[in-house]
Amino acid sequence: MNHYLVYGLGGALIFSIGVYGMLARPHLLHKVVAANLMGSGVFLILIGLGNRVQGRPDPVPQAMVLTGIVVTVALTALGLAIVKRYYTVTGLTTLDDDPPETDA
Amino acid sequence: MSIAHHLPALLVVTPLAGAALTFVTERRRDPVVAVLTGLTILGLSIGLVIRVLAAGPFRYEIGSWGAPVGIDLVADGASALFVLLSAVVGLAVTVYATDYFRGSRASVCGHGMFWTLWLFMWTSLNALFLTGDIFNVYVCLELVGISAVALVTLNGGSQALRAGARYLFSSMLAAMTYLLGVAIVYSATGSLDMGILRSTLVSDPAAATGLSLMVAALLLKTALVPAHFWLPSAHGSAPSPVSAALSALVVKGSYFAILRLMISVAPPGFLPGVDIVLGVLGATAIIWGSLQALAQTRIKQLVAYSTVAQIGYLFIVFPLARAGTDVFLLALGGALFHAITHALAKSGFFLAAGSLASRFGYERIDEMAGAARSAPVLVMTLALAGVTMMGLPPSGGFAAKWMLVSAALAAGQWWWALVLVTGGLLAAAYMFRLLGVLLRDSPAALNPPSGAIRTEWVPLSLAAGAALLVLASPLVTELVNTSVLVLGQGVTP
Amino acid sequence: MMLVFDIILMGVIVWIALGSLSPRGVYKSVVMFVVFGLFMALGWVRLGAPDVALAEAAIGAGVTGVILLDAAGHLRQRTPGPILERHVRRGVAPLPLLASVIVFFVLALLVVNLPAEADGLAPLMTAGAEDSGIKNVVTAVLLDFRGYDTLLEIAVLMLATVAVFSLRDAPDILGRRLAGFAGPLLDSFTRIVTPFMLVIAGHLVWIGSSEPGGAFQAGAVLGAAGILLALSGFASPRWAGRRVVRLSLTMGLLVFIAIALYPLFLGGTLLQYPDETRKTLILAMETWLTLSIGASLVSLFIASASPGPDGGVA
Amino acid sequence: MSIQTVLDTVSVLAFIGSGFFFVAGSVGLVRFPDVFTRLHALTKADNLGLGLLVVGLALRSGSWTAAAKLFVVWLLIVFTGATACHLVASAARKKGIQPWVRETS
Repeated sequence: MNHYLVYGLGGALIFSIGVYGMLARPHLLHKVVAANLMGSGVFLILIGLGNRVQGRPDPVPQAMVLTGIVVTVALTALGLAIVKRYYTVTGLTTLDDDPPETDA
Repeated sequence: MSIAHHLPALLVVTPLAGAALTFVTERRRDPVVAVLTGLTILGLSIGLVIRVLAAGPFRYEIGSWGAPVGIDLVADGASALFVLLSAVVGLAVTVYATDYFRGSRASVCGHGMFWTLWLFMWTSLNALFLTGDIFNVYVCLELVGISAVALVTLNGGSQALRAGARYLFSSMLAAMTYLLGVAIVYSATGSLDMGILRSTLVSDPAAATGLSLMVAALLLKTALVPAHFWLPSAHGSAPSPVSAALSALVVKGSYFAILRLMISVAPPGFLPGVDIVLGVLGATAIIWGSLQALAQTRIKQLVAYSTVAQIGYLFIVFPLARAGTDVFLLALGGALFHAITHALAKSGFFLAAGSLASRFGYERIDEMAGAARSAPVLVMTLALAGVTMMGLPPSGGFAAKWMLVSAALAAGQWWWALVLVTGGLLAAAYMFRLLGVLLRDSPAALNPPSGAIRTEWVPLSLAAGAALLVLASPLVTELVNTSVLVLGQGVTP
Repeated sequence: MMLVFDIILMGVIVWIALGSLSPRGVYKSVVMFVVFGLFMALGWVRLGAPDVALAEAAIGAGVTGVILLDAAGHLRQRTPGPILERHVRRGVAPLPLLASVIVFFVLALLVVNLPAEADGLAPLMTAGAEDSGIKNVVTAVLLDFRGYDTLLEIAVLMLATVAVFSLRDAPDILGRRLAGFAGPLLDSFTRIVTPFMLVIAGHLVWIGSSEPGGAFQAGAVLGAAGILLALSGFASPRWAGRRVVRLSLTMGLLVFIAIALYPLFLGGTLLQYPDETRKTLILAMETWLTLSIGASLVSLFIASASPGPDGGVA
Repeated sequence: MSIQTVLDTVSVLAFIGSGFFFVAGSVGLVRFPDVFTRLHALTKADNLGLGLLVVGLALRSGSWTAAAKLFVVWLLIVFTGATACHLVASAARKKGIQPWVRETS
């Protein structure tokens, strides 16, 4: 059981924690954090499994993860902007209850 | 290397450059830049269709590194067809938007950004239709997702923001699951290019699970029934040119990615049972979506649920792939033909419904009685588009459904044909209900047409195009025969 | 021995991930998430991915942490209606728990019995990187072999910035001066550290082709410097004006498109840098990319930064 | 007792020292009553712990450039820590948090 399995399984665990957070937590900020956790989980699996050959890490998963990190920060920035705007307009921090009808 | 060879690259870079330019230039000149970019893309896409028909499908090696090391763009019949479709519908939406965002709406702070967001969406659609690399599909899906969410939340109202938030979280979930699938497939097979995957994939449970994860994520993006919860509110509360583009093009983008994965990448029998599941979900989408559309009281919600139903038709093609190549090609022709007619008819329908709603000032159907007398062109457009979506004989919609039904019967799976016919009847039900209200001869209080005449003839030309598309069916069948095959040995049973 | 360290590190990372979803408070979970990002950077170093460690620390923990903290601050600050945090459910929701346990078992099963010695595209890439003269293989893959991915990725970053612009309250928040935490200590700190950060950003771009570094990491450091200036009230974006800010945001993409199309006139395909000018072209592109990435990250912060009660950044 | 073993023993001692100060800082964070004393514990103990860590690493790195880089890193962190501590303390004061005072029994 060399170290790539530790990170691969850790990534799988973090991805499923992210799935739990996305489904179970109603607060929108928790959902954004959960999405980032899912992303980090996938990245861990990607680079973890890219290290199966000792001493020669595979550069392609690293390039994919670099692209993934930038895309995830873009998604998070948009998500937070929408959450804050929704809070300013309706005062709600979750999607469960219906907002008052205010079409700006 | 002739200019024609660079068409796929130019088709992605042109809208990208247009988007960057509209962000830098004066806001006044943005519509002009957008329309010019649209015209260039239309020309390039017509060139691509001619090139594919003449010289057959081809691969474009970016940086000429070749498949395993670099990324390849793939231009075959199906992708050329969808690129041309997005060019036609895109140009129509752009022309309509030049008026929609001109009047009082231009003051709303977000609307200045419409043109840049719209051209970014156009880039992502062309890139998604042309890419041959599964990780590149992920980046394109992100581009589509972010531009679509930004366009839905453009008016900033509480409904639009709520729909945008739900749309964003479902596309985040889909994107992460898709990337997980790519991670598993790459770790199992060691390659990212679709052509190489097709030739190296043999019955490998890990890669099969990865591929199923990717298809499942794309189902969420295509809003196939169990995963359609985000679509009605998103398409309903977006500005009408945006909802036209969403229903006509964005949903087809992720469907095309599923087509690539299921047909061009997975060899027959590699994903046991998945095609049946897709067929069953498609059938439930047709029935359930049409029933929901029947129950809607607002015109945009009705059209959005009709999209949920019409998407179902596209998934009937997967179980028919078991019945051999020629039956499958007939079914695929029917599905692509349906995708095109639905795109044209639905975008025309949404734009006309948007103009009508802005003329009335509200969207409740039963308060729009007697609209025909004072807005004849708009109601005629709605009727023409409705006829096509119902699939009544002379229209393109009929030809598509006819091809699908005959393929289903030829494959001996008659139950799909039954579902298709009931779907057509249900579509007729909710269309006639809407048209009945609009054609009632009670006086309707309409404010005078504020927009330019293009808010009327653009939707009309789209709906007319959808109806007359039956004339173009030989072109479609020809393109379909040159599609998907370039990636693998064809679909033998 | 190092295996024990890996297991402990992964245990800590998973523990912090659980902590970052604790239902108690949003602030607590945001802070835990930033700590999670930093430990992930440590994980990337252990996995032999220094480029990713740099990016994770700067972008994953840094910028994401800043905008999350800003959002958490905004959501607590003004509660217009009487709606408070009544949605905080204690305990564990059964259905999502079942879903995540199933997902974990499927993934664990997959990860464990994937072939042990597969090295994917590594040999091809390292061979290719030698003759292309870029010693850092990851930068070679990112900007040369799979440069098309990076082109679309820069489009994603710029698109997100435009999207956040289209959502903000004030029509032109960039024009408003951000009153930071006026204070002598922060001003002198900024005055000393900012040039230091600019030098580091330039250094990261320059060594990007041979050592861990490159446009994204340098852009993140540049973005951090910009956020620091914005927070300390130095960078009053009014001097930037609308056009300069937009130009700096798009120059990276425009230069990338120009360099991508340039080979088409020499008979090559998209992004096929001619061999003799490959390094200079990539370096020129990386510098403009760094400027645009830095500008995008700063704009994402400023545009989404909610104006505090005194007009300053909350 | 070659120079190498001296360096190694000194660096190991430095590591032990830094470990001790880090632990002291964390205990301070947990045990101290209010935000000001906790800030005090954190910035003082952790900076010293990090300093010893840098000394240990510099001795083991064996090259002056690496030692210089480590020293600059330590300088930056000390500088950042001090500023951050000042900002948190002034924010706390603005919020009106009174420093903890021992009741004279």
